[in-house]
Parts: sequence; structure tokens; C-alpha cells
Amino acid sequence: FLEDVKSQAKNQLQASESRYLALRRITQTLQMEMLHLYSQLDTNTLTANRSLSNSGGIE
Amino acid sequence: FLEDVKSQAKNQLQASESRYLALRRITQTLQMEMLHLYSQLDTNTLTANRSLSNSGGIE
Amino acid sequence: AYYEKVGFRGVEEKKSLEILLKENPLDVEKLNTFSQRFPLPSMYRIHVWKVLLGILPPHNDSHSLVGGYRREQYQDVLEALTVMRFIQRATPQTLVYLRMFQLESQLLPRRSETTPPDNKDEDFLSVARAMEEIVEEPVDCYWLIKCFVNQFNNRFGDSIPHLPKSLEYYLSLEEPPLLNYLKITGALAMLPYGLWFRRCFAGCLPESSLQRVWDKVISGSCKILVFVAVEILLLYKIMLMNMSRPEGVVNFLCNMPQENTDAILEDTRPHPPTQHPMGFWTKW
Repeated sequence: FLEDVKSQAKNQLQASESRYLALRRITQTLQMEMLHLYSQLDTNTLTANRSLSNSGGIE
Repeated sequence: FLEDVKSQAKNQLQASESRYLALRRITQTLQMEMLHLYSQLDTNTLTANRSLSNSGGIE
Repeated sequence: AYYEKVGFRGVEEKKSLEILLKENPLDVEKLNTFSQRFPLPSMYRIHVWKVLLGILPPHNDSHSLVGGYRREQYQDVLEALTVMRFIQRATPQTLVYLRMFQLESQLLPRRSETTPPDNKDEDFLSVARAMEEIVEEPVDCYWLIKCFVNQFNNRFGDSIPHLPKSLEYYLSLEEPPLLNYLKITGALAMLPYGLWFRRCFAGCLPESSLQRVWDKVISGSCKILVFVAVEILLLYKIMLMNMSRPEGVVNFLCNMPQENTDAILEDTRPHPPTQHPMGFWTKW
């Protein structure tokens, strides 16, 4: 009977941990994607500035 | 003794639960940030397109 | 009289499964054996699959707690993928399941680098499409696809490459002339092994037959895939032996008429178990 209680608890804990682990994978993925987006945003800003200063030169 | 095992199991499950909730808060913050980044990128793209078509019009 | 007997047996089987399902904790071993020997009654199929695949634990009184965890996990993954724009409103549901599976297995490519599905992805998508036909509820459907695919690869990944040889062996027992013909024409090497042994007949057999094959796969048999393949070859023996080009054979087998395939499973029923070389196959 004691074994029974223990195995039930173990199964519950495993399911809860699996949910936690999935969330860990999610935060990792989110961070990777964000790094990428930030670098994209930086590039865009740089390009925009450059084209601004260029057009300024022409005027 | 059985009560002991049960309360230990309950504590472990609670600990797992609170770790999950803490990570959920982090995930939500990251997701908000992500939404913000995307909207900024979208605006930039829109502005870039507009200025492109404008400069096209002037020429 | 035969059908009466089958009908009677069906009722008895259903009753004994109901007794098994009332036990707490569930005896997973017994459920496995049941599922190996009898087709699962459709009203209990999804529940039994979830227990056999470990989506639900053996203790009945944990089911609502664990079921809640499973739902939350599903929602967390889905929400994150939406925010990251991996999936949109118009994304086909099976592709949603693939992306979720990839994220959870740490196989998700960067969004800017997503490529069209490769062979392994296509296998997953086939299984997903078939599961979608069987299971309506998306949370259950995703968990069943994920655990089915994972369990199949873990348990049988090493056996899959040997199944074509096994098929050849059983065919040599059952129908040597057909085997010879397939060898001579070069069709044997070209049979749709991927469809049969990696996709477990998803997209090949109609839902009603597929469910019964998957009952066996989920409860731990990959030999069943070989037996079904043999039965298909036997059923279409005459047609196949009239096709001279191996491409014709392959093409036919990849696009089998779906009405007849149900008969594959029904036809095997009346064989007395002792006279049929395929043991439990006859329990269908």
C-alpha cells in the first residue's frame, strides 16, 4: 500500500515536471528568437539612419 | 509513517508547482517583450516601404 | 451462428475491459495484454491509449490533476509559438502539432530559417493527420501524436530497418510464388516500406482498420506491421502478379482502394488460431 502511495505521488510529480520542462524549452526558444529580432531591429535602424544621412547630403 | 510520505509528496508537488508558476511569469514577460519587438519591426517595415514609395513618387 | 458468437464475444470483451478500467490503480500490464489480443471498443479506445502511452497515470484519482497539467503544457507551448509567429490563424492544425513537437524536442528551427518539412517531418504529419481523424479534442490529439511517435521511435526505432527482411520471411512461408515474383520483377526492394513501417499505415488504411493496427502498436507490437503488410500482399496477389513493372506495384500499393482493406482485417477472423501461422493475428 505504501508503495502504491509513493508511485502515485511519483507519477503526479513527473507530470508536473514535464510541464515545467516544456516551459523551460519555451523560454529558451523565446530568448533565441528575441536575440535574432533585436539584431534585425538594429540593422534596420542602422540602414534607416544611413539612408537619412545620405538623403540629407543630397539636399 | 504513511502520513509522513503523503505530506512529503504534497510538499514536492507544491515546490514543483511554484517553480512552474515562477517560470510562467518569466515566460509571460518575454512574450510581452516579443510582441513589442514585432510591432516595432512592423512599424519600421511600414515606414521604410512608405518612404520608398514616396521617394519613388518624387523622382 | 458465427456472427452470433463474434457478437457475444464482443460483449464479453467489453465487459472484461470495463472491469479492468474500474481497478484503481489500473493494471497497465493487463490493459496491454487486452489490447494485444482484442480490438479496443471504440468508446474506450482513446482513454486506454492515453493510459498505455503514459499520458494518464495508472491511478484513476490522479487523472483530473494530471489531465490539467497536460492541458496547461499544451496551452503554454501553443501560446509561445503564436507569439513567436511560428503559427498563424491559417496554419494547418497538423503543422501546428509538428511545430509544438519540435519545440518540445528542441528541434525547432529559427523562425527565419524554417524550411519545408523533410521526410521525418512528413512521417510525423501523416501520423498526425490520421490521429486527427480519430481524436477530435486537440489537447488529447496532440498528446497522443507526440507520445505515439516518441514511444514508437524509442521502442522500435532499432527494429524498423529489419522489418522488410521479416516481411520477406513471412511471405516465404505464406506464398512463395508471390515472393519470387516480387523478387524477379524488382518490386520487393521498392515496396512502400516507409508508409508501412515508419508511418504505421497512416494514410494507407481507412480509419477503422488503422485504429485496430494502432491498438497493437501502442500496446507494444511492431510485428503487427509486418503481418498487415503480408495480408495486403496476399489480398492483392492476383492483381500484383499481373503487373510487370515494379513502379506499377508500388503505385498500386500506395493508393490502395480503401473499401477492400477493411476486408483484410475481417477476413483473418475465421481462421482457427492453431492452423494459422500468425498466432494472435487471428484474434481480430
